[in-house]
Amino acid sequence: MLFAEITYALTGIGLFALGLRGALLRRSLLGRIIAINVCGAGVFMLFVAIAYRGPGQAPDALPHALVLTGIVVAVSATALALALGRRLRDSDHE
Amino acid sequence: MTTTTQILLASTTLLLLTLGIGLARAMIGPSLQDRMLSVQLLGTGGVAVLLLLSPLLAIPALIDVALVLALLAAVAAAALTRREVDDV
Amino acid sequence: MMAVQLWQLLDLLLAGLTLGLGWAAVSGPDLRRSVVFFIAFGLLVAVVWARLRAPDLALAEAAIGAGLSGALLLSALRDEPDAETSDDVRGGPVAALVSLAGLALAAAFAWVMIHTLGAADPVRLADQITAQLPNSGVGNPVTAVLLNFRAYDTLLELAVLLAAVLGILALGPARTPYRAAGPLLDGLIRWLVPLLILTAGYLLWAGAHAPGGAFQAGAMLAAAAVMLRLGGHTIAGLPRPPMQRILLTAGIAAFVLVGVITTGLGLAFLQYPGGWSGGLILLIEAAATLAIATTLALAYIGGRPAGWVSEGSADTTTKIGGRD
Amino acid sequence: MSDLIGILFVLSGIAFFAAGSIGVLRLPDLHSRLHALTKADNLGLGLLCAGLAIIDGGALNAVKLFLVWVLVLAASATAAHLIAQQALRQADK
Repeated sequence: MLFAEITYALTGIGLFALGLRGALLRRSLLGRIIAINVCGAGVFMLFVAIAYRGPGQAPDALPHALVLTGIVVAVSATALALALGRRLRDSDHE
Repeated sequence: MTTTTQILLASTTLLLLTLGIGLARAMIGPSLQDRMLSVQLLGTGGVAVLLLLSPLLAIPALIDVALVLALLAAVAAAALTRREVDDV
Repeated sequence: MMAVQLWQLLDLLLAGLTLGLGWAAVSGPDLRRSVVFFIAFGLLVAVVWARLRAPDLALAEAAIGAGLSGALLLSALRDEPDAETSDDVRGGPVAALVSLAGLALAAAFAWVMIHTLGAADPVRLADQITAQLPNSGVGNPVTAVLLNFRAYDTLLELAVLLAAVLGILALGPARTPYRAAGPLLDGLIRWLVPLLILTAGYLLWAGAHAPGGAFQAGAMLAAAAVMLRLGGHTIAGLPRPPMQRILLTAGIAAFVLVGVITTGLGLAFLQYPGGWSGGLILLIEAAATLAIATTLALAYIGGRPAGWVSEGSADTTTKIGGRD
Repeated sequence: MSDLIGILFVLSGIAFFAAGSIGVLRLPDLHSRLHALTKADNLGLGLLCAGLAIIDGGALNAVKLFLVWVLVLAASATAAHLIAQQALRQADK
């Protein structure tokens, strides 16, 4: 096990837990969306940490490809969630 | 590892420490603009860290990443300072 | 050895800063503060990807995590009536309980992870990727996975993006546009937008042999769209709606077209004929870049731009849940 | 020898970054903090880029490093102006 692998994998887990806590405890939709994004970044970090194989070694490209698509999907899902939230508020005000 | 690389590595670590100090301003605030300028510092600092990591990790493409980060930090700054509908 | 300890110190610092910014982004109460910290968090995560030898991800994160997501949240924040004063975080015993449960969950995950990683050398697909890379038509392993080995997944991922943007378009009209830019911002837009487009082209071309590719290039084009919209351009530089529809589906169309042709040639779906891989991948990537850029730009606008309204759309039936 | 010169450049760049960060943290008001940020950081990055270009020795990378610096210089000058402008606008309200 590599020091960097463990450090960033633990950071990823920490971010996941932080994001989860925020998503559960925040009241506003926007705050929750930010929290879920932090949560997702934690998962991505765990993946990339496990793909890391040490200095001078090419890392595992498969988790990188997964995370790359994940980043793009996450931003699209964020945009969809924000659009849903706006729609909900508009119908509340009517 | 050559002495040059070691010094570059130490510089990168020092730079991260410096950025941590700058981020304290983001935590303190008090105004939103104070936080923004702290993020601006992190943007420039992030570019610098990427440039230093490029020779350290022997990944030339990290210079491209630094270029992209510099461009997007400008986009973020424009978005940050332009929130309100009546902004001029 | 001195260098090893320095690397460890660097890793601890970078990890600590990332956790600190993540914590600041999720803890309230001020939403604007959270968004600013989230942007800073994205910047730092891009540096982490670089540190972990993932330049492809660092490029995408620099464009999306630090740029697009932040701009998106900021433009949503404009609609938020009382972003500054909202008492946004629950406290009391429930909060303590949730925090404890989160801590326990993290500890359990950490325990499982350390035991799994320590157990044995895992079977890695990386060796197969390295072995097959010369046959893939490209030199960048991440591009090879996305556009060749697992092209099927990427096709379906483009379908997911299309579904998301269709949802956004169905939910309502675009957000209020920004006013025309002042001279300062206008000056920035004048040189930044052409550079963003130029970089997008470079990343698309470079993606075959170096870090880059359709996702990064698409995100850069979308960033150009964001800049134009911030400067007062209502539809963010996008073409007319009929063309938008074509662009949105361009990636999937290129994938399916190539897939159908390869099937017609007696090969498997998306099994590129020998020698053609590089060219076909570039063709699909170019189409995917335009599709991803249009998707992200429309996602940023947050709804239907003018010209999308058609009969029976949600504009004429504003209340889905009936009268009140 | 060229490595030594490069290292000197890099280290002085880091010193400017440190000065900028401390300025951002310690100076009393927003506008002087902005001043500290733009001056120190851009000079810091410039010295760092110059140092790295000397150590690297390649012409292409030198051009790229210079480009990165010019970009950050232009972008952060505008950003600092925008931040200051926004602060003034909010003070007027």
